[in-house]
Amino acid sequence: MTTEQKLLINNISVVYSDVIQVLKGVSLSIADKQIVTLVGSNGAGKTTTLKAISGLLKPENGKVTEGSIEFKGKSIQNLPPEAITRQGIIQVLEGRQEFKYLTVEENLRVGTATRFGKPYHKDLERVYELFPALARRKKTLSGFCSGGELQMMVIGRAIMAHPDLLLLDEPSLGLAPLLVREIFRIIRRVNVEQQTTILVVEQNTNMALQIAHYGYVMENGKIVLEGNAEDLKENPDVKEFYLGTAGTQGIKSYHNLKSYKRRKRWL
Amino acid sequence: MRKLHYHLCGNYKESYEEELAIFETDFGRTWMLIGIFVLLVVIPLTGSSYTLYILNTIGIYSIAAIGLNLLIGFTGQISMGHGAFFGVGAYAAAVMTTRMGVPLLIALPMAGVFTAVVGMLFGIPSLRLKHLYLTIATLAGQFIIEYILVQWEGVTGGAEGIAVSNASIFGIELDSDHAFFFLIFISLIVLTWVMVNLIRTRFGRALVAIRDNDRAAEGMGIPIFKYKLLAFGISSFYAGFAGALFAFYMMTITPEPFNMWLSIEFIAMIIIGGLGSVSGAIFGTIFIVSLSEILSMITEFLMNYGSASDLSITIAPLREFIFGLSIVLFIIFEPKGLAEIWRIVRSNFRLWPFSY
Amino acid sequence: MKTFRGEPSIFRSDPGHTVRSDLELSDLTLKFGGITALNRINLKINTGELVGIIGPNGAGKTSLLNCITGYYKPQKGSIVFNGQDVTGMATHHLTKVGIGRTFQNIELFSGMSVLSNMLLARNLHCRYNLAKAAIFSRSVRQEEVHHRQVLEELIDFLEMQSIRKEPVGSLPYGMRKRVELGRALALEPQLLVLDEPLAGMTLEEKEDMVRFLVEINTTWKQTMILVEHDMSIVMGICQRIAVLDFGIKIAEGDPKTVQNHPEVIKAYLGETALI
Amino acid sequence: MSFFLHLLVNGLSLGFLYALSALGFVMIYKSSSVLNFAHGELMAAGAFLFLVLTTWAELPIPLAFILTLSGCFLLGFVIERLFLRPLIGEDLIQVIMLTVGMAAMFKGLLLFIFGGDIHQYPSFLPEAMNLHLGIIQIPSVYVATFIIGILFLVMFGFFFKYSSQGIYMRSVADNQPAAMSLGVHVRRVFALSWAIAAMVAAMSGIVLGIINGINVHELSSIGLKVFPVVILGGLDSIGGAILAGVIIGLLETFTGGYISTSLREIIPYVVLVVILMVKPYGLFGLKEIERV
Repeated sequence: MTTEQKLLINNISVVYSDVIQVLKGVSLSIADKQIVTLVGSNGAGKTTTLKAISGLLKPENGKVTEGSIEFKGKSIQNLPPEAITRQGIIQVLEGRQEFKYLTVEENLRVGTATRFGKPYHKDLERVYELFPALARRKKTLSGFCSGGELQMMVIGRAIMAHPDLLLLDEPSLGLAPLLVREIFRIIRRVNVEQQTTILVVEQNTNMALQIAHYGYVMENGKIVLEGNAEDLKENPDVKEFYLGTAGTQGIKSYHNLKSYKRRKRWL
Repeated sequence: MRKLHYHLCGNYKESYEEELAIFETDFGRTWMLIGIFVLLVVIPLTGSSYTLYILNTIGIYSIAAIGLNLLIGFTGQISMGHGAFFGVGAYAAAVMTTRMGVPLLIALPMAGVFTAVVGMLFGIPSLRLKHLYLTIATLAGQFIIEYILVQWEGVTGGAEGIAVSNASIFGIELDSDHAFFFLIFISLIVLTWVMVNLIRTRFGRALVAIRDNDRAAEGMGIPIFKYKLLAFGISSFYAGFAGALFAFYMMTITPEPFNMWLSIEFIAMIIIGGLGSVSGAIFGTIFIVSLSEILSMITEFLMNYGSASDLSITIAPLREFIFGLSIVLFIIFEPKGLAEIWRIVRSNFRLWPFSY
Repeated sequence: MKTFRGEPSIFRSDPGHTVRSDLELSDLTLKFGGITALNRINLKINTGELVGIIGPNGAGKTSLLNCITGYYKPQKGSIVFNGQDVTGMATHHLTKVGIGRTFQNIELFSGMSVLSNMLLARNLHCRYNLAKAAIFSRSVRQEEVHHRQVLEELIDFLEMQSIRKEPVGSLPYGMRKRVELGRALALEPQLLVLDEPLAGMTLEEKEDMVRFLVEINTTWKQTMILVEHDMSIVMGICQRIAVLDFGIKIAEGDPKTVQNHPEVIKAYLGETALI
Repeated sequence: MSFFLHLLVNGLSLGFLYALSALGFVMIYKSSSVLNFAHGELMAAGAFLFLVLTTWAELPIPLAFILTLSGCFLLGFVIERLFLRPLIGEDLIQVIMLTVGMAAMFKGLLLFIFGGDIHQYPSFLPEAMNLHLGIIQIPSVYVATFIIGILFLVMFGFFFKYSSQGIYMRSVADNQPAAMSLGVHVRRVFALSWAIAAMVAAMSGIVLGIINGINVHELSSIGLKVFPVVILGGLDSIGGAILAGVIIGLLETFTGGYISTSLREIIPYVVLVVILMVKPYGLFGLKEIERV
């Protein structure tokens, strides 16, 4: 690749509570100003990879035991989350982790934690411009907001931090089709307009590969496939296991699903 | 013939029934029988009066702690009123025997039932209160009951207390630590067995479900409030039963010992023992009772042999300090409690001498 | 249809006779926090049907389910289940009446094993009382064994044999959703309410789950309400679909009708049909 | 009539005292959801530190005051670091029990050093602060308590509502992992809240000492009085703590004055239970938001 590498993960292993090994030698790299996506089954270790980058493994008693994680050439593995966020890596957690008892605007203000003391009003305006729905709900306790509003809010909250590398964990989880497209459009916009590098973990492989430049497929704690998004979309395995046949045949008949299936080749 | 199981090194079970057993191995069951034999035969024959006094105290408090564990450890409702409930049981038993001439064997369970009713009454706020709000409401209950015990002189004898008439079963006077030992420990064994049974049936499961996730429990058809009240009721029954034993054993009772500090000690027992573990509650009680006994022995020693009388007065607060310190250290270094330590020790022992 | 997997006895409790399960919502209205979450909803679900409810986030789908399962009390309107007015009834009571559910954000008992989670659902069907439980009498033992057998059949059916003793907290997301389905089935509900049972699953996991749902519905005639965002699945398996937007039912009908309904396309599906 | 006014003034000032003690308590709860049983002992620690500095070391009052507050600020840090931090992530009840153990430790230590007697501060408040309202005379300490109480209310109110740091603190209590992911320094927030709480506790300990003299037993029992106050107000509400403090102060003095002195001790708890049955999250506490 010709572009500069922003993040380089080299052969890392992650172990929880000193016994449970979740990642077994994962390597991946993210080029500057690109969107990279990480797809794969539940339990494959995608979220763990994100947490290894953002330092959030620590509170869960997890540790990077081998390998290295380099951000802009500096090693960051096993640093505490405060130190990592300060360097500009912000993770949006899975499942809309809102602050229930804070209003939408206060939630957004928590995003300024790494930039404490700097003015933030412009950023607020920008977030409201990206997500007009949030502007209308400014003063509402976020505990009373709908799932869609919350997802916008947590992404907006991360944008408030001016991230250098934005880690998104399943941004489309439980969202309606229209909203899924909306969210991905905004992710793309943030990438283009603010030159933010983004790593997105997604179950909706179809959408993810549409906006991403590069993609990785992960199974059982290992990277099993990687390539440009266009190439991945054409890969027969990816098609069968992650994209489904919906794209080619329309709705397939779920009444004729067989009890046995072709197994993934790489397992 | 069924094969005897010495220890588990695989899943041998051939029927679902075997999974319901308390002891997984015949070995464990044998050990328990040996334990009960030692407890009920060897100890009373060899133990001194002082040893038995300590054991009796442990036995009585264990019963209350096991009950409280159901409420806190299993149901997740923190009660700071169990010291008072213990007192209610003691007074109920005392009033029943002295004023109404109820025999001991009836007074004990009746005191338990009466306390269960009182406990359920103070459990009513759990209908609407959660977490810390409920905790403080039970603390309010503690103070209110203490107040009633002191002020309702016509029944409780006020600060003077009540002298309990001689305890006897079928005409046999219980007048020694040895005699009480049997009463207390047979009660403890039976009540422990009942608790273990309750926990492994639908009632125990429902309570744990309420602790883990009350909304989901409701969705599984469990009437939460009813079960919370049940937990308050059962745990207060245990507290009341233990309190009644305490009243008979002590012969005179005053409101003083049933204060907030007793409630806190009960909680300390189950935390140090291990929340949600029946045997843990007993371990915790042994720890707390022994600790305060050792501490008072040390202060007594210093008081007697300290050169200046001033010293003894200044030494006394150190007892509180050390008590607090040991609780703090315990929680910091072994938050899962003695039951966890016991589990680790046992699993190391299980494969001895071939561990690893 | 013949399957090689176990045929759970709970589905065959009354051979040849399908369990009646008719739900009728009329004029259901729910307000909270100053907004009208549901506005005069009318909906009928007939015995044996699999009805899908779709709509944008915040449209009131989950609120509707919460009314049906008693978590919310509607201000107006009525819910009639099998001829009995159950409006405003407490959740645990509704479960007894025969309405079981799964939750959007997985509400399992995280500290317990898969088996204990499912055993809990059997509480409804336990007959023994406190006194018998205290002494663990013979009848208690027999009943517990019976429930265990029922669950094992269910575990076979849902292909969860390998995880039955695992604590649910350690399971991957897709498996947890399956455990939740198992737990709801163990209630033996007449009406099964599923809140986004496929969200966050990979294609493979979704296919497994759909296979179960379809079999439960077609072979065992289980009546179901399904809230789900995956359109290809909803359109593929539901007999009837209702669409909500801002608390109002904007469309109802078979998948074809709904799919081509202009309002539905505008509010929910978007111009380019399916993803 | 004058008896009534007398009770009113006493009740109000007692109430403000309760409110002041409750503030530090709410501070800890708001940022780390810990129910602190050692609050009374923290107050005592501050009060005795002030005593040592003024009477034994004979420092000038303002200097002693500043030294006490900063000393207790440090003490809060140390307590958090030594005792609370290892417990991050443990059950609520373990944390509660830990503060109970801490309370016993502090109490034992203070009794060991200072004994159970009453100690007096040298008097230093200016006479001019005494207020005369008709027949009623309000002593200067009460006026000072009142002013401090209002000051703290406004300060903390603004701090939590509008300042970024205040919002970060609330975010930590609300959802720790999320706060962490956004770069909020969670451990620092905990340490800071304990430090501030210990400082506020010291302040209320000193004020109490000026009025009644200081005594370990009394201060530690005031620490327990904080519970009905904060619960009545709603655990996380500063305004609620002030209002509830005043309500309970008035309730106590009027019950003591008109009904019976023995009932006085118990009446706050009775009222508490009654009010909680109607309003389960106290007067102003945040209602738990549950989504199914």
